Amino acid sequence: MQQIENTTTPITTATALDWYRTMHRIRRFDETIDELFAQGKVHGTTHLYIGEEAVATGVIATLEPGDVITSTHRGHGHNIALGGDIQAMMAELLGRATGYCHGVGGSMHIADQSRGNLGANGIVGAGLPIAVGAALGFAMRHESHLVVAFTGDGALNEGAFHEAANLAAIWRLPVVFVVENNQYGMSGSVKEMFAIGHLADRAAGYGIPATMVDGMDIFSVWETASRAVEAVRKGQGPHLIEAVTYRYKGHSKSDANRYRSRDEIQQWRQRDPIDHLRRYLADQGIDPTELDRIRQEEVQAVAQALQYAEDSPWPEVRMLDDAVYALEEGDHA
Amino acid sequence: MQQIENTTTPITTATALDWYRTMHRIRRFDETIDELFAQGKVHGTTHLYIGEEAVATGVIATLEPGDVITSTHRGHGHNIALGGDIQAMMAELLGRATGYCHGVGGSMHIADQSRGNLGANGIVGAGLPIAVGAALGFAMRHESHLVVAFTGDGALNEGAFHEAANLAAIWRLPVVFVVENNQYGMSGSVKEMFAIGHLADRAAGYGIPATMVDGMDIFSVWETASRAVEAVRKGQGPHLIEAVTYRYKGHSKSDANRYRSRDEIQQWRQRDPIDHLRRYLADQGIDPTELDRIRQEEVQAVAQALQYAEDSPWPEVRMLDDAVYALEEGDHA
Amino acid sequence: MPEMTYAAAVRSAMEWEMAKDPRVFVMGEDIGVYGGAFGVTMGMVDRFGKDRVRDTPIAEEGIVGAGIGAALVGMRPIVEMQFSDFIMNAMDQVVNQAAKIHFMFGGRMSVPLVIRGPAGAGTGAAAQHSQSLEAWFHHVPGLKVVMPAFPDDARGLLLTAIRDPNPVLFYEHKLLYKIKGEVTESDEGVPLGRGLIRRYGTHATVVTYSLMVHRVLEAALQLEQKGWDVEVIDLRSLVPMDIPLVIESVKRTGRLAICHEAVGRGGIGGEIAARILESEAFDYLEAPLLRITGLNTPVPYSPPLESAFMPSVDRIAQSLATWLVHEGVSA
Amino acid sequence: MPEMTYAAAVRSAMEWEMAKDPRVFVMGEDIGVYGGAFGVTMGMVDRFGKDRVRDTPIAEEGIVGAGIGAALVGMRPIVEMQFSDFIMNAMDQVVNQAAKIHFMFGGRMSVPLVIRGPAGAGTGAAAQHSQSLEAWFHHVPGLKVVMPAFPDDARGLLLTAIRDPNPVLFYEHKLLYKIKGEVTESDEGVPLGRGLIRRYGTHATVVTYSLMVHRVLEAALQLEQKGWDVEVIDLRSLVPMDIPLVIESVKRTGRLAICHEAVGRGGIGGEIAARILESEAFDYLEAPLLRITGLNTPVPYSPPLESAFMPSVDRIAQSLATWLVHEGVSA
Ligand SMILES: Cc1ncc(C[n+]2csc(CCOP(=O)(O)OP(=O)(O)O)c2C)c(N)n1
Ligand SMILES: Cc1ncc(C[n+]2csc(CCOP(=O)(O)OP(=O)(O)O)c2C)c(N)n1
Ligand SMILES: [Mg+2]
Ligand SMILES: [Mg+2]
Repeated sequence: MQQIENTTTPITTATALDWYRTMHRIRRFDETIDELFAQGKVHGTTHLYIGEEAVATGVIATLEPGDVITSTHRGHGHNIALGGDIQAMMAELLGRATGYCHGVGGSMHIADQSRGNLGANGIVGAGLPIAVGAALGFAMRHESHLVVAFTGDGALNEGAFHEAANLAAIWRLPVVFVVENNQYGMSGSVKEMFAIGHLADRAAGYGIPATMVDGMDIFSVWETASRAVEAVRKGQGPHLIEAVTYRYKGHSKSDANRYRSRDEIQQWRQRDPIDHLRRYLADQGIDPTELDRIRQEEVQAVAQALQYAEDSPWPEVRMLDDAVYALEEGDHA
Repeated sequence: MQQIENTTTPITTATALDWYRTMHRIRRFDETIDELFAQGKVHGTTHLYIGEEAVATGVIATLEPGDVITSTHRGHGHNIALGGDIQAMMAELLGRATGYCHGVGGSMHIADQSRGNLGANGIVGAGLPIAVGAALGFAMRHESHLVVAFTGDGALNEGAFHEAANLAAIWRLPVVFVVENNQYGMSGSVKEMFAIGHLADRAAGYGIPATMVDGMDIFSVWETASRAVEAVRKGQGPHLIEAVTYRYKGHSKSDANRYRSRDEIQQWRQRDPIDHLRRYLADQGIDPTELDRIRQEEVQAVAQALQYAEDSPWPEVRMLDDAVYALEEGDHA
Repeated sequence: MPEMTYAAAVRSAMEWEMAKDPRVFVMGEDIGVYGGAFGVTMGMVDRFGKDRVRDTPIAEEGIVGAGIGAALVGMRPIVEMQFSDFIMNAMDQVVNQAAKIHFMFGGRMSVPLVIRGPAGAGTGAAAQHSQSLEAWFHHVPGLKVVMPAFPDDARGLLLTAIRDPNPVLFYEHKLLYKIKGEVTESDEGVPLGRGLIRRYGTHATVVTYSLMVHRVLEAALQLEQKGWDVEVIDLRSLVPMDIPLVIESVKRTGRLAICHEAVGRGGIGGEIAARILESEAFDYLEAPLLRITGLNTPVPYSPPLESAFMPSVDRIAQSLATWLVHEGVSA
Repeated sequence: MPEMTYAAAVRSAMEWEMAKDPRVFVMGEDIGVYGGAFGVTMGMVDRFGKDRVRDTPIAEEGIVGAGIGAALVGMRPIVEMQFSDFIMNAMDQVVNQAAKIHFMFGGRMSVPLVIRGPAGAGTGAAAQHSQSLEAWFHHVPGLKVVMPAFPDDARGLLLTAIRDPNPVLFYEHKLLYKIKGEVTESDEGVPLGRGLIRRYGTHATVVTYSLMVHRVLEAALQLEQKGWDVEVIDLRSLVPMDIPLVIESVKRTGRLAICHEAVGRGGIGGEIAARILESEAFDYLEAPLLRITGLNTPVPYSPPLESAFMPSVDRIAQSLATWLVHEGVSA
């Protein structure tokens, strides 16, 4: 297992500004969702990506058209980083007909196949074998696409991870497993739920190379992911990245945070990934007002998305009649 | 991962003779089953332990009263090594009312709770979480018993293994996982189904210490198991043993052995675990006729068991009426 | 008698047995300090410690299997599925192991294990967190299935389930957790396999269980306004199921309706219908069967869709009314 | 038309589609050189190579999930469960993923996946290797379920299943693999959702599928000797199910019997009964329902017990005769 930290990388300022924008979009989107729940405007539950923005943003920046991802219950950030449509996302969260899934899916079931998102998943770990299957499809067709399988730390203890990892390894499939180690699976601390020092240590048991990276530093994430993606695309088989990160908010809307301390949260917040990138950009001589403007634009964009969603119609009940079985294969959007 | 081979051990001749007897009993029992199938006298299927006798015999020799095991589809050897009743086993295989399970279970469902066998299992890997639970029970009651969880190599790729291993590790439970690596899971070679050099390498991913051992050499098996059992009983948490062995016969009764060569089988047969022990005993000055006598006694005992089984009545259909639900907890034999 | 919520009643049963019987313990995801996703185990870890109120990794197959193993060596585990849907990850352990061990090993072993957790829709949790899967398990010999509708039954049936030497699936409906009722904190369990007539009536028998008991009773009040009097049976446990009670009732009313939230196709309504159709009650049947059930779709997220999925009081009342009118039952 | 076994017919359908459509491939445990536990895929690896006839580790959840993922990127995988019982290890992938993906994501994706394998008892494989679990899956919206009884249907229905954009469970009965029948090796699939009247009769309708079709037909011959004429419907696919055909038949015969091997309690017989009881056929029903099913036990090992578990020709004939006599149907 290698460990990479804060390496200097050949990132252009334009790219870094893009990331800055994406991370703000993710954060603002999820802050807005948080508020909506607090106001009782959304039903169901949701899992916010706030604090973890550098992971999705940095990893997805390394992908090429045709690559795909599988996402998780904490999936808004992944879809936004992929360039997903925040209006359709917001509408989905509000259960509207204009949502990604016409309101059928909600927060945990957003997918955007057109951009390579094979789907968020309400079942912990369940996306991993699916990711492996997508990679198998690419490999069988001799395409050079690869799959990024996002997963939480907690999901690593599900049998699904195990079976997926082994399949990917023995068939040398183009999968990058990205473990978003945010220290907890709901209330279960990685310290209690694993008897190993680093989650990345688990990969060796499958013959999968692994790298641990500071998930609060988008440059490290990007660099690590780039190397992994390069190796995987060359046909060297799967790779596992453990991105060490933190979720600022409760696990879901109903979390009282009884299992961790305010102090701990505070300490991690001091390593905020957006602040980190902002400092870098400032060092590069970018005017702070320019950075504020970007943030402001994203605040606006999310507000517009919310407006769009609120103005959107509810789905009609009769849409359910034909919604269960596909009539033909593929995209029926 | 440590590797132990052929260490000299403080085994008394009496003990070694016991092992010799047990290994012959196992072999003769399964040879008899093989013949019965060939003759069409048994229906269903069966998985023979021939070639792997040193593993069950050596490992189980290290156990104490109160310890328990979980067994597999290839479980005859485990139950015999535990001192199980071969009459009741044979009767079970023949589907008779006098069988361990009154004929309800057959080859894949032999259990003998009174001797600590929590059950063979027709589902690959399924015994492993059960083993962990038994160990949890012991630990919660502060008993010093431990659990040996037998498993095949193929089973290591099931999610059940993964979840069981992690639970045992984080709760430091008294479980010894004994991987009977007989090179194949049905037709799947470990070389193709794993991307790691040794199966024991997988244990580190859970924080479980592991040892690899020559499973054709009962002394090595016994010594390795003794050390593992000692550590586990001291509360040091689980241990994994990979016993490298080989099954001489087909996977089950319907195997044409298309996936391996005669040569390979022949080479392994030359390392026969019973021959190995016999040579040792001969070196210790045991008269070969004494050894032949032991073998002969076991041949006889198995023949008697077969006679017993064949003379036993079939179960009555009405026994099914009350067979599904327990009326009270525990042993209802 | 103290009033308590359904969730508190479930907790009360667990605490009662744990205080009394050292073999009983609970394990599951986030049941310790977190108190469980629905707060059912809240505070229990403070009283009984982390050993007996055991947080587990996210590994349903592992923890159900561990429950079985612990049961086999003499413990009486209660395993919580955080959402009952997640039992799919443990299906082999539940069905091939827990349910069959007693039978398969010739009666030599038993598996006194309770698997409990929240079922059902209505909270916007969408397709993978809202299912009612009881039909699967009532099809599996060796399992018992319990689905109480009221706090007192929740407590009494859970006491009995914990004491049962067999594996019992105990489903709590998410929307019931907050309802309140009087509950006696006694040692007396409610026997499995006894339904209750929650309301007497003459025009039809409506068989139901869990959350739908409440909705059917409300619908029955609406019908009463219109002059119809339906009898409402709360099955309480599905395996064993109190079919004699249903037969008796149908013989009196001549009409059978069944209401459950689970998907209609292949739901437990079919089994109930078949049991009646093959019984002596057949001769008393004056009308076709009426099933009022969840739609034949996964559970959708959006509030109007999710509401449409579940039988609502209005849908139930309207379906019953239409049926009774069609059958010419004069109100 | 060539005669071929049921197993060969299944193979023929796979080979046909694989030759025609490069997206189709098979994966499963020991399906390559070994040829599958029941020889169904024998020789296929020689023709199509290890890539498209892919041996997998023992990891049902992984391989079903991999099938889903491959389907999502445009492949058409066929996943073999070595014994259909093992699908329990993949339940989440089948039910929470494959079945729901199309619906849950608003119709944007589809999962053209076939999961096939041997079901049923009769080979002495005991409780964990002999189950008939179709009732579970017909309760899951989003899945289709097919259970052919004859080689030609096996081939034709499998062609259709592979071409279907939805996940299809395709159950082959172990005891059918060796039966022979005439099979046209054409490109024409058999549509899902169309039952067949395998025998016309007037005294009762017997609805069945899979292995039991054969036993019911034999039993019908026995009854014929005694002067009774029963109609036998082979459903062929359970989802979609040809209920109109059953309704029509029951309207003619006035009596409904259902025969399946699966455990009776909660079996598919309940759903069929309910569908009839709630249909216009209700008014034509002259007799109580008769269900002839597997016992309400796990499948036992010993030959006399296993035989008793499964409906035999004699049990079927006797049950039908007793029922007809009881109902005063003159032979
Ligand atoms: C199979 C399954 N078990 C449990 C849950 C409930 N649950 C949802 S998210 C979660 C925690 C997941 O932890 P992790 O994988 O670390 O992801 P994180 O939430 O930290 O991003 C749990 C227990 C679930 N959705 N699916
Ligand atoms: C869940 C499950 N999948 C597949 C099988 C079929 N099967 C029975 S034994 C076996 C091979 C097991 O291999 P291994 O664990 O190495 O044990 P061995 O037979 O070599 O002793 C297979 C595939 C099964 N019984 N259960
Ligand atoms: Mg986490
Ligand atoms: Mg093996």
